This record gives sequence, structure tokens and C-alpha cells, in this order.
Amino acid sequence: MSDVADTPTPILEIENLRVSLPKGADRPYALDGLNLTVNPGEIVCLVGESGSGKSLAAGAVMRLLPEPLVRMSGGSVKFDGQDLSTLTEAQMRGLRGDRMAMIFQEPMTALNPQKTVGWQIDEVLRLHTDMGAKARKARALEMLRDVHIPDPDSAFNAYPHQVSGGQRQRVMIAMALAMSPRLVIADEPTTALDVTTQLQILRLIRELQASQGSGILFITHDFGVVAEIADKVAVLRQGELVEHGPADDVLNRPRHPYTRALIAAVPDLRPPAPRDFSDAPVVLKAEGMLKTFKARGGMFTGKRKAVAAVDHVSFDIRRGETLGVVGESGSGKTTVSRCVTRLLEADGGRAELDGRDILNADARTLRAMRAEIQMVFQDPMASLNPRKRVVDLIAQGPIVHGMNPGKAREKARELLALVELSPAAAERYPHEFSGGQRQRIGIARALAMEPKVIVADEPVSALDVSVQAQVLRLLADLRERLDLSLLFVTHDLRVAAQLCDRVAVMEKGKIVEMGTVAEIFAAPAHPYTRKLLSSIPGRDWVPPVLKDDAA
Amino acid sequence: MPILIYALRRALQAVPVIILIMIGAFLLLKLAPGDTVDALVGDMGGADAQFIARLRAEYGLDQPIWVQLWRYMIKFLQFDFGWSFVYEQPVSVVLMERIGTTLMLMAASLFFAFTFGVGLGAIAARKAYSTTDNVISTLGLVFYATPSFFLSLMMIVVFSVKLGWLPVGGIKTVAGFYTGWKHVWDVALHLVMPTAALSLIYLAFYLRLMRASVLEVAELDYVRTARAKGAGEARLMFHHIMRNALLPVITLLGLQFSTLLGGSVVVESVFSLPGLGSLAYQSVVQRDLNTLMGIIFMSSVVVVAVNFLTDLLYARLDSRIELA
Amino acid sequence: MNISTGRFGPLLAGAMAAFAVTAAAVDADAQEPKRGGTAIIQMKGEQRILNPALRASTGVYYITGKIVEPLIDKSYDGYEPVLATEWSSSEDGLEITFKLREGVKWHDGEDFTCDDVSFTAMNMWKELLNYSTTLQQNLEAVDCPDPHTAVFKYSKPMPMDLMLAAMPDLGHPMPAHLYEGTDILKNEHNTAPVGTGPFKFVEYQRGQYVIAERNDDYWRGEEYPYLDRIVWRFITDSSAAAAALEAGEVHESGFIGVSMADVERLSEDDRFDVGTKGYENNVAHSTVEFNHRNPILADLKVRQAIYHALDIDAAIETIMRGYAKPGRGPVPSTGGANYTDDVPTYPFDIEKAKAMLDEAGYPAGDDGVRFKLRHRPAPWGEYTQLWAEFYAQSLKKVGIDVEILTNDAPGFLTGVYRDHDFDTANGWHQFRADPAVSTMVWLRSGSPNGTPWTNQFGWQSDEVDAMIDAAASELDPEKRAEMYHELQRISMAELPVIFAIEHPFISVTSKKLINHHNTPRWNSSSWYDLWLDQ
Amino acid sequence: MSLAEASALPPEEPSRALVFWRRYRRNKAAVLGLFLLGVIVLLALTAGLYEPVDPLRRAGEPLIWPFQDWATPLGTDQLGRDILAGIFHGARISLMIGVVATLISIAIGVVIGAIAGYFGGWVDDVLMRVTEAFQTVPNFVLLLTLVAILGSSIENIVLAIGIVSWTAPARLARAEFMSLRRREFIEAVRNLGVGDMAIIFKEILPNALPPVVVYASVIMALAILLESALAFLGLGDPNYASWGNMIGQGRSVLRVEWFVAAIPGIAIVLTVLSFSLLGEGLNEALNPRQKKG
Repeated sequence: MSDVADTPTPILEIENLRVSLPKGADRPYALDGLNLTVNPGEIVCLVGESGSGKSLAAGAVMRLLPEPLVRMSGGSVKFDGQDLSTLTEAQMRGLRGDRMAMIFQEPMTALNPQKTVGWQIDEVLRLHTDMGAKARKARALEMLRDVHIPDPDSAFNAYPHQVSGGQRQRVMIAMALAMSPRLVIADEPTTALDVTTQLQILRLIRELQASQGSGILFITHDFGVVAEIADKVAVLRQGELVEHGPADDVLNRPRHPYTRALIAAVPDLRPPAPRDFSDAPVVLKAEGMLKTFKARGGMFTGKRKAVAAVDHVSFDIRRGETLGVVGESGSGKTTVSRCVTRLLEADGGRAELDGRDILNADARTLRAMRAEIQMVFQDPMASLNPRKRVVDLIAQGPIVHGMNPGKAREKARELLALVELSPAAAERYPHEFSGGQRQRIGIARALAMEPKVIVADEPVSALDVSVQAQVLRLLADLRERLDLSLLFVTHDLRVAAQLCDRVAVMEKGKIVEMGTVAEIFAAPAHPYTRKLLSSIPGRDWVPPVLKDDAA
Repeated sequence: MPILIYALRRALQAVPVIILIMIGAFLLLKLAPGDTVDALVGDMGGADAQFIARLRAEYGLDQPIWVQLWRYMIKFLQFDFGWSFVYEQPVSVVLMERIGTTLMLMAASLFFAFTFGVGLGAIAARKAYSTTDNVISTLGLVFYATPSFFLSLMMIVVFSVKLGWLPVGGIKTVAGFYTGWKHVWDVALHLVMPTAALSLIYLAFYLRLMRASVLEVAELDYVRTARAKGAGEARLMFHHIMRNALLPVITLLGLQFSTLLGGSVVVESVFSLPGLGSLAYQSVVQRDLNTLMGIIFMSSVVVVAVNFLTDLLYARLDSRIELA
Repeated sequence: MNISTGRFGPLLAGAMAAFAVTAAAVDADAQEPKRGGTAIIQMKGEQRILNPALRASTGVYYITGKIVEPLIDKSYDGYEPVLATEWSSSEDGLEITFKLREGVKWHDGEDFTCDDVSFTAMNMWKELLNYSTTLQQNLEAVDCPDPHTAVFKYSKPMPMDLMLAAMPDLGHPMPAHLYEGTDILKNEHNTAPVGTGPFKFVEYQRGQYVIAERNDDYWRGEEYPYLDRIVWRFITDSSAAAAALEAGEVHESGFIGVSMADVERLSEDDRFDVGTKGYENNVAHSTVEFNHRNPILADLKVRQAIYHALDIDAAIETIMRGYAKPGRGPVPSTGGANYTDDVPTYPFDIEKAKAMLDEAGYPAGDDGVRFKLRHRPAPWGEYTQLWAEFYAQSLKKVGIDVEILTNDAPGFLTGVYRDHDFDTANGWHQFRADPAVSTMVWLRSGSPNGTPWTNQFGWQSDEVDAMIDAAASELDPEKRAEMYHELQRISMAELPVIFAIEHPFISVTSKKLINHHNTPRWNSSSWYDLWLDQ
Repeated sequence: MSLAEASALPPEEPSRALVFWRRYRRNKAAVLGLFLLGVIVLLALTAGLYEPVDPLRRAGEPLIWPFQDWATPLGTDQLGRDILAGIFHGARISLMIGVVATLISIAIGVVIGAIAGYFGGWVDDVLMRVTEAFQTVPNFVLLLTLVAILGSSIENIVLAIGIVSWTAPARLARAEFMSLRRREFIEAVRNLGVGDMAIIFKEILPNALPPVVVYASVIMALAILLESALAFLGLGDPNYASWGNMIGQGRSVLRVEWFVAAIPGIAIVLTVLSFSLLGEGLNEALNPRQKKG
């Protein structure tokens, strides 16, 4: 910034930004002393974990903070050299959507469900131009073509729910870029998308930004995405800027301990040394598992669309082994986890647990077998009954299976220690814990049953990267100590690479490829597997091995 | 065409519900002490024993209940609602004379309750926690808390007796013999107070729901998107918030229709309106089973139809719903 | 007094009618009657059947009295010829002959003849008309020696004064040509009556109104009736009815169509005439009915104690606002020769009531309660409810706990008169001109279960039964009266039922209506001389 | 910077009741509602202390105006009964009607809604058809019919009100159960081998209750209004001084001695209002949707 001569005027200059939180919040300021600059043609990534205040920074720039509860209480935001705080609300409205635009995280909810795609793009043009209806439509269609929507004409007339998630995000981008804004703020624009779509969208943002020369403030939590797209990186921690600089510096030579810890927590794509299970007995064996979902029709409509969510899936897991099930949303991987635990009734096939078929067991046998196959769920908040104390949550299973309640509670307390939670946790309610702690409680609950197999359905995908690393480590550790078998369902190939021994890749209800992690990651045979692997953001970036890795 | 098929399917789905209602209602009414002959004789001021026995035989009330039910259902399935022994007319004629008034009253009340409820609810939500909001919300709750007959009586005292602006009751000036627009105006005047009494209660419902709904929708992502596009407050309200906020209110519209008919019982009797509500009350008290069954059937059909219409409206407003 | 009999023309014969007109003329206060206008009448209940030969009820006559005329009506001076001009009885009481008025036409233009009387009497009065079926049970035939003479033939003697007393209510001929060969109960004219009266039926909107308009060919002469039209509006809510009166939307409310509070209030309003005049033929008794199957109530002392516990005067003041008097048995003070006040009475005396209950063997328990009674009040509106609560509170003071069981009309009638599922009940019963066709059913045993307003009390006296039967066919009016006096005395002594309060009905009438309430059954009469001062 | 905070627990949170009260307190109107309700409860509790103890007993001349005679501060009705005594005892009856009828309707509604929502399929179909049937029949007409059948004793009126108001809580409970039964914590306990009934009543029910509790305040208000409407039509229980009965009888003297109907009328309005305000407060405290800090 010292070199004024060859640096153009920054599009966005944030100086000493401070955003106040209402009384009673966990800290007085959401953001404190944030400095950030975005130049034309530059993509600046603002990285942070949840609660770091990164999204509020976007709100402060757009002047869309939920005032008066959350408000800007210090510093300045300059857009194209102009201090935004001097503008009237009407002037601000003129800027928004015209010269500064925003792309949001959830394409599902960020578009008005009651208006057509065309109408919503058109609205931007109507608000900011004097173009006639025809010209606006032409421009909107042009934008849809620019974001590579396959059939712009029909998309124009479609409602948001009629186009896919990826397409919706393209529509959001078309809307944001309709006026060729100087600044685009993208708030986690790819987080809700599948990995293959994510890559396409990231490429699209890059492409359009190159052609329009806008500056982009890109907010994300994912270092893979940062590696994929960033020119510059700023790292936020609890509202404070801890480190910023060119992407290469921050990614490969992080200086601040927090940044270092974060980067260390990013799972490596290179799998660890393989373990050998050829002698271990098979614990779980699924054969030809089948589950079709019937779209429920009315009493008098004959037509029901059947969708095969799990289509003749077979696999086996040996004692102590971890099988990863990976795939994108809708691939049927979660349904597999529900069928094998019989939370859903499968339509066919077998799943033998120690030689006994759980899919066709009668109610009595099933009850006994449930102890042997336990589950860890995705959402640590939703999977714990909010009205029960932790100790009761953990002790519940053993009590149901006949253990003396006092003894069960005692054991529950022991399990808390096993999952590295303080004994004081026992008497509390789930909402008093952080996400990672809740997931530990979930794991303790599963362990309380002393199962042979744990089915983990995306157990870390709702967690911040640093917490994710800890939970993964805990799982790996417990697996070793208790000789557990794991069926690990995930969409995150990085996680799969680190934890799993073998991986099954699912697409449209079928396992398209299965093999050891090393084989699959090194030499994927199926085109879909190849596509998945090549879509991993930042796949070419190898997180540096840092010495002072947080233990 | 898809709408027709959808309508047909909905009608078919309603059939078992309505038959369930009819059989249930028939058996329930038979549990009541006394029958229509008792009521008639009571009305007449008494009668002698032979007369009573003759009447009972005449009306088929001396048969076992299941025979009566069987006979009724056979006729009912042929859309014959039987004869009202109290009105000495076919039930269909009795109902047809009354349904107009009730539908008019209900439609007017619902219209006012809905329009004002939604309007005021939206205003209250946009000015949430302000004085305007407090006044609107509190007033709504007070209306809601006021028994409709109490409100009706107070209105009669003020507007008819003290001020002489509005007629006390009835659906039209009986000896007026108005025609054309004068008749319409006359009927409208007679409906002002009943409509007000009935709608004020429901207004509160819509008001509260709309307020909550607008507050909720205003927090949604796409409203933020629209803001980020540079849309002003008015535009946000009309193009982005209202339509989505209306959806739950419309659901309530369908659900409440049958309550409205119940509410009209009291209002119709206070204002001497010849509608289905007061007829229903009379029929219960008179044990005029056929008429009451007719009313229940009629109101079921109306409720089913209104629910169908609100579904259509819902589908029209919510692009995500496809009728199938 | 400027109205002379001459104005009625040759059609009007008989001194009775002349007296009636004179009485009416006094009310008119020497004003010249005006033609035209619409009288609007409020009605609380709706009878729905407009055939007075099928439904004997004041609610029916209130409307049909203007459209369908009886053979005989009643005036303050006796019986007035209407469709019958003369009547006589044979010595043995087995034949009663009516001379019928000539030149009378039904509203559809057909002549009124003896065939109509004969048909109606045999097919409706004898077969279908409530109360009349008992009265006419011995009717064998009605002969028509000529078109204007009807001879009623009985198998047992029919007292002439009973027949006369009954005829104004139970003697409406209907047009035979419209009913012959049809299902009488489902005949369309039951709700669209065709009569000979001063007004022709126009329209009946159920739940709303009935309209009748002037009959231009009325037999009394073309100046009658004065009104162009009468509209009856059904307003069930009594507050709304009062409001309608005050707003000028209604001219008259009869049979206590408004609340007693409003009656009292409107009586002080000089726009209205409020009073009981014109109901002398329609007096009712507020009753307390006992279930004698209950051994406690079977004890006469208990019934008498209950009577002593009731402060009748206070009830008359608070509930009826003074428009009533204490009852003296089954015949009201308006009952003429059949009435006597020489009967035992039970003045209000709490201490005496308590003493009698003690004496009867029902001392007060520790909680002050002697015994409990389940009481069913008739749901006939404000005053039966208030009377029930008054009764319950009065009995509580002497240590009788009363639980009130409320029901709607069929529930009440079934509970009391069919299932006998009550200890005490209250309601009112209307006196219909002659004890034989009304209040005697309270005392006569033998009516089948389920017959409302009959002796379903489990009380029976052979002496009373015999005397009632004898009185019904006694031809000598004086002997008859003596029998009814005796019945009153027995009833007051034995107390099968307490005829606690005798109250006429009350009308609130706009002073714009002239010539109103000028006969003892005015609301049921034809109103041919009623006019509107606009 | 240590990321290993796994075992460090966040500071202990205040008790649920305290959090609830803090949230509730934010709504001033709801606090007013609670205060009103408190007054009504106090009236009901002290009804036995006020003379005359029997509100149906004649206490003085009929139709004394309020503030005329200190023996009967709020005046008397047509039968000379003390109106203030009626207000005291009516509070008891109204609260009793509100609470018991609500309990009945919630009990029926929750059981039906829970079973329909939890099991789904044909069970749901059948139960929902029945619910629809009840919902299609105008509730007040059904109420009149039930009272005609059962008679007008206070127990039967309460029962009838409960029977006609269960459909809304049933639908509410069903919706809650349908959404909760798919939640992961329910899958988790199913996975532990817990039986259906235990899941319904021990796991889901406590979580499904808050919206039902909020709706209970609506039913309480409706129950009181329904009873008063019945009493207005002359179908109340005359053995008790309910406010509805008082209005029903007072309406005949409405034009002059309007206070006879107006005083219990205002009592009803305030009671229903207090329930409604309470409901709003409960809603914000139990189902916090609008984040306010």
C-alpha cells in the first residue's frame, strides 16, 4: 500500500472497522480493528471459523447490519475512495446491486421462491437502469448465458425451486454481476454445494472477475477454497485480524500461531500408511442392499415415482477396519447408514452383523442387536435430546438394555473421561456445550453400548476445521483402543483420506468403485471417482508440515 | 384440466370424511334426550297422547335407530335430505332459503377480517415494538377477548337505539319491498353490525398471525438478497415479504371457515338473521334431525370447497406447490 | 261513540258484536279511523305451521287469526258470532247446531259452506288438532242439512258452555276443497293458509317474517280492514326485540316478547302502551311440579312446607315486575264463573315451613341441609329460569338443597313428562278459556308417559278423576262451576302441583296502533278494526 | 494458540427457569397478562372469604347500582344477588372451565396427534380423517349438540368444550411429532433400542410441548368464551355463578341496568386478554424465533 504509483485506487478500503454487539453477547465487539483492502481485479479471501465475525464484515461494507442491535461503532469503510458512512440511505441503495454486489451462501434460500429467475435478475436492472423491458430481458438472458446456464430461455421463466442448487448459485452470480459491479462480496458462496459444483462455481467467479475486472471480497472457512482462488488472504479470529498477506505467504508460510494451527488442522490428501486387516474377521457384511423411496401420492393417484436410493449395495467391514462411504448429496450414502442400522427398513438384501442378518431380524432380536451397531450423527445439536442431562443421554442405552441405572450413570461418567470431557459435563444439558463437545457426547453415547460397529454419518461436517481435526483424532484413537469397526459416511474426501482404510465411492445409489484409500486416491479407475478427486478445492496445495503443530 | 382432475380427486377424498360426519352426527343426535315430536308438542303448548303417538309414527321415529339410520343414509346417498318435520318443508328448501344469508355474512366477515387483519398485521410488524404496534396489537387482543354477543348487544344499543343509524336486526326491511340497488343497499345496511361483530374476533387472529409471519419472513435470506440488490422498503414489503408472509395466513383462512359458521350461531340469533347458524341452533333445540344433518352436510361441503379454494389460492401464491 | 252499528251493514247481526264494537270505539278515543299502513308485529317464537286447525297454539293464532277465522270469537261481553251466526244445543247435549254466515268467500274465491266445517271438524279437529282430539273424541258426525247449517253429533253429552269456550281457539274451519284428497299433514296450505279473514296470506320467509295483505272482499264490508298489510317479524332475542320497538321498526310485541326489565322500562315510555289487557283468555300459571314417586315429596307436609317457604309476593315483584298475582289453583281469576278464591292458602312463613319439615321427619343435618332435590326448570325463557333460581334459593333457606338441571325443551319435556327423572320441576301452563280443555290435565290421572303438561307426577285421586270427567259433560253451567270450585279447593289442599303465580301475558304496543287489545284474546283475533295513526 | 479446548466447559448457564423468565419479561404486555392472571387467581382463591359466600343468595334489593350501597359494592342483579360476589366466584368457575377444558382437549389432541404424527401411514390417514371430520363440523354447533345431549351441568359443559377443541392441538402435536420423529436424536434413541411408546412420551413429547403449551393459552381463552356463549343462549349451569351466566341473565336488563351484564363482561374480557397476553409471552419465551440480542 506504500507503493502508490503502480497500485490503482483500491475499490475497498476498510480501516479500523469496529462492529459492536448488543449487551449480553459473549464479547462486546464482533469485529475490532479490521483493516482490509481490495484492489480491482483482486480476490481477497477473508478466512475464519464460525463466530469469527467474517460475515458481519460483509454486512458492514454493504451497510446491511441488523441495526440497532449490531452496529458499526468505529473505523471507516471507503468504497472507491468514498467514505460510505457519509452517504444517505438512498444513496446507499443506489450503490447496492449496482456498484457493489453480494453473493450469498445458501442459493436455496437467498432467492425469492415466489418470483421467477428472470424477474429477480430483471429487478436489479429495473432498480439501477432506465432500460426498457426488452433491453432488460436481453441483458438478463445475456447474463444467464455468461454464467453458463444450459438453457437461458427456460431458466429465465423458471422459479428457483425448478433449477438445481448449482444453477441457483449461477443465477445469484448472474444477478450480482448484472450491473458489472466494482466490488463483489461473496459470502461462503460454495459451502452449500457439492464438491464438483463447487469447483465449477469457483472457476466461474474467477472467469467473470477476470473479464469484468471487479474486486472480490471472498469470505470462506475452507482453506482448500482459499488455495483455489485467493490472491490475498486475511485471517480472522474472534473479530480480530491475526494475519494477512498474499495467498502464497499465508498458505505456505503462516506466521501467526492461530493461522498455523488452522492450516495444520486441514486434512492432508495424502493418506497415511495403510493398515492390514486381511486376518481380521468380517464384522459387518452387506449384500445386495436395496432401498427405494416412493414419492407418496394421494389415495386416488396411481402414479408414484420410485427412486432407488440404495441400489444393490454390497460391502464388508473387518474388525478394527474403517470403510469410508463417499459421494455427493443424493448419492445414497446416508441411506446406506440408515439401512444398515435399520433406522430405515430396507427393501431387500442382507446385512450380517457377526453372521446374523440385522435387516430381517424380528423385533426382539433386533433390540438385542442394536447394541452392537451404534451410530454417530451429523448434527451434534439435533442428535441430542435438548431436555436431557448429558449423563442420562449416555446412560440411556445401557439402562434400556437392562443395566442398573446407577451403574449405567457411573459408566457414563467414565465414558465422558474417555471422550476427553470433564466430569462436570455430566450434569449439564446439551445446549451448554460447543459443537465439538456435543459430538464427543454423541460418541460417548454410542460407546456406552459397547458396540462392534459404529456407523458415523458425516460426524465432522458441521464442525469448524480445528474442532473437526480433534474429533477425527479422537475417533481414530478410540478405534485403535477399542478395536472398533467404523462405517464412515462423508462427502469430504480430505477427511476420508485421513481416517479411512478403504473407500467406497457412491453415485446415484450404486457403489461405483471400492478399494483401499491409497489405490483410490492414487489411481482412480472410475470416471466419476476421477471427477470427484479432481474437484477437491486446493488439491494441488499441500498443507505445510508445521513443527509447532498444536497437540 | 389438471385443476379439474385435482378438484375431482379432492372431492373423492372428501367423501369418506363426509360420510363419517353424517353417520357420527346421526348417532350422536339420537343420543339426545327427546325427539322432534317432543319439541313440536312443546312448541304447540301441549297435545294429547294419541296425537303424539300418531305424529311419531308419521315421522318414522318409532323405528329402531339403525333402521332410521339406514333409511336416512339410503336417501342421503341419493342426495335426498328428507323432510323437515319442524318446518314442514323438504330440508333442501329450508336450507336453500337460509344459505344465502349465511354465505353473505361469512364472506363479508371473512373479507373484512382478512383484509384488515392482514393490513394491520403487516403495519404492526413493520413497526414492531413501536407505539403503533402496541396499539394495534392490544386492540386486536381486546377484540379477540370480547364475547361476540356482548359486542353485538353493545353495538345494537349504540348504533340502533341511541343513534338510530342501523337497523336492529333481520336481513332486510321487511315491509320495505325494495328492489334493485335500494334492496342491495338495504341488505348491506342490515349486515353491517353482524359482519362487524363476527369479523372483529377473526380480525385479531389474522392480525397476530400476519404480524408474526411478516416478522419471520423479513428475516429470511432472500429479503437480505433483495436489500443487497438495492431495493427500498416499500419494494421489499410488497414484492418480497407480503406474498410469502401471506401463505400461513391463507392456510388459516381455510381452517377457520367452520369455526366461523359456529360463531355465526350467536351473531345470527342476536341479529335475528335467517341464516344457517341460527337454524342450526334451532334444529338442535327442536331435535330437527333431518335439517341439522342437512346443515352439517352443507357446511361440510362448504368447508371442503373453501379448503379446496384456499389450496388453489395457496398454489397460486406459492410457486413451489404444484397441484397433483 | 260516533261509530254506530249501522256502519257494519246488514251482515253484522247480534248484540254481541255491537258491544264489541262499542268497546273498541272507546279505545279509539273518538278518532276517525284511517285507512292504510303496515303494522309490524314482533314474534319471539316461530310455529312454522300456519294452520289453526292443525296446531292449537297462540303462536299460530297470532298470525293466522287475521287470515283464517273461527266460527265464534270472544269479546269482553261474551261470545261474538264470526263464521257462525247462531248456535244452539239439543236438550240432551248430543247435538249442537251452528248457523253459518252466508256470502262468505274463501280468499281463493270459493264459497264458505257447511262442507268446509264438516270436513275440518271430522278430519282435523277430531283427528289431528292437539287438545281438540280430546274435546271432540265423542264427535260422531257433522251433518249438513243445508249449506249454511252444521249439526255436530256427539255420542256423549257436550256441554254448550264448554263447546263455546273452546270454539274461538279450536273452531277454525279450513277450506275443504283445498284439503280433500290430500295428505293433510303435508298439504302446502298448512304453511300458506287460505281463509276468510280480513287479511290474505302473501309470504312466509322462515326465520324472518310472514306477510299478509288486505282482503278487499272481506265480508264485514269494504271499509274493513283498515290496515293494508300486517308483517310479523321473528325476533328471538328479547333485547333485540326491545331495541326494534324503540327504533320504531316494530309496532307491537305480544306474549312477553321482551324482557321483564324492558317491559317495566317501556311502560314508562309514552310512546308505548304496556299492559296485560287482551290476554284474559290466555292466562298462565307459573308452577312448581312435584314428583310424588319421591317418598319425601309424597308427604303432603313437605309440599305444604315448600309452599310456605316461597315468598310469592317477592317473586312477583322481582321476576314479573308486579304483572301477576298469586295463584289459587287450576282456574285463574279470569276463569269467570268457574273460578273461586275460597281455597286454602299458604302464606310465606319460613319458620312454619321449617317446623313442618321437622314435623315431617326431615330435621336439618349438621350442614343445615335436610334433603336434596333435583329440580328441572322449563327453558321457556327468562322468567322460568329466574323462577327456578328463586325457588332454589328459597328452599335453601329452609334447609332443602336444590340442584338445578338445565336442558333444552325436548330434554326438559322428556326428563319430566316421560322419564320422570326429576324431584321438582317448574314451568308454566296456559289456561285455555275452560278448565276442561286445559288445566284439568294436570290433575286427571291416566295420561300416557311422554304427554307433556299432563299429570305425570305420580299423583292420583279417584275422586278428582271422577269429578273431572263429570264436569266435562255436565250440561248445567252452575253445577259445572261448583265442581270446578271443589276441584280448586282439593288441588290447593292436596297440592299435587303448586299453581304458584298466575300471570297474564304482557304486550308492548306502539301508540301508533289504535284499537288494540280490545278483546280478551286480542292477539289471536282478526284485527279487522285495527288501524295505524301515521 | 491452543485449539484443544475440548475438555474446557463453557461457563455454566443460568437455570432454565431464569432464562425463561428473562425472555418472558422482555414482553411488557405479557407481564401485564401475568399480573392480570394473578389478580384473577387471587379473586378465585379469596372467593370463600368474601360475604356473601353464596353468590346465588339474595343479598339486597334487586338492581342496585354499583357504588350505591357498600353492602353490595358492585350492585345487585334482578334477583338481588351481589355482583361482586359473582365476580369472585365466577373467577373460580371461569378458571376451572379454562383449565379443565384445556387439559381435556390437550390430552385428547396430543395423544391423537402424537400417534398420527409418529406412526404416519394408514394410522395417520385414519386419525386425520377423524380429525378432519371434527374440524369440518362447526365447533359451536357440535358444542350445542353435546350440551343438548349431556345436559347443562358444569362438568358436562367443560367436557363438551374439551371435546370440541382438541383438533387444533392434535394438528399441532402431529406436525411437531412428524418433524421431531425424523430428528437425529430420535433416530439415536431408536438406535439404542428404546420402544415406540417410550419414544413418543418420554423423548418426543417434552420437546413437542412448547408450541402446545402456547396454544393451550388460546384454548383457555376460547373455552371461557365458549362457556359464556352457551350461557348467553341459556345453556349454562345455573347452580354456579359463572360470568357467562351473569351476562346471559343481565342482558335482559341491558338497556338500563347495563352494569349487570357489563361487569362480568369486562371480567371475561380481562381474563381472556390475560390468557392471550400470557400466550404471547410464552410463545416468545418458549419458541424464541426473533433473535433479539
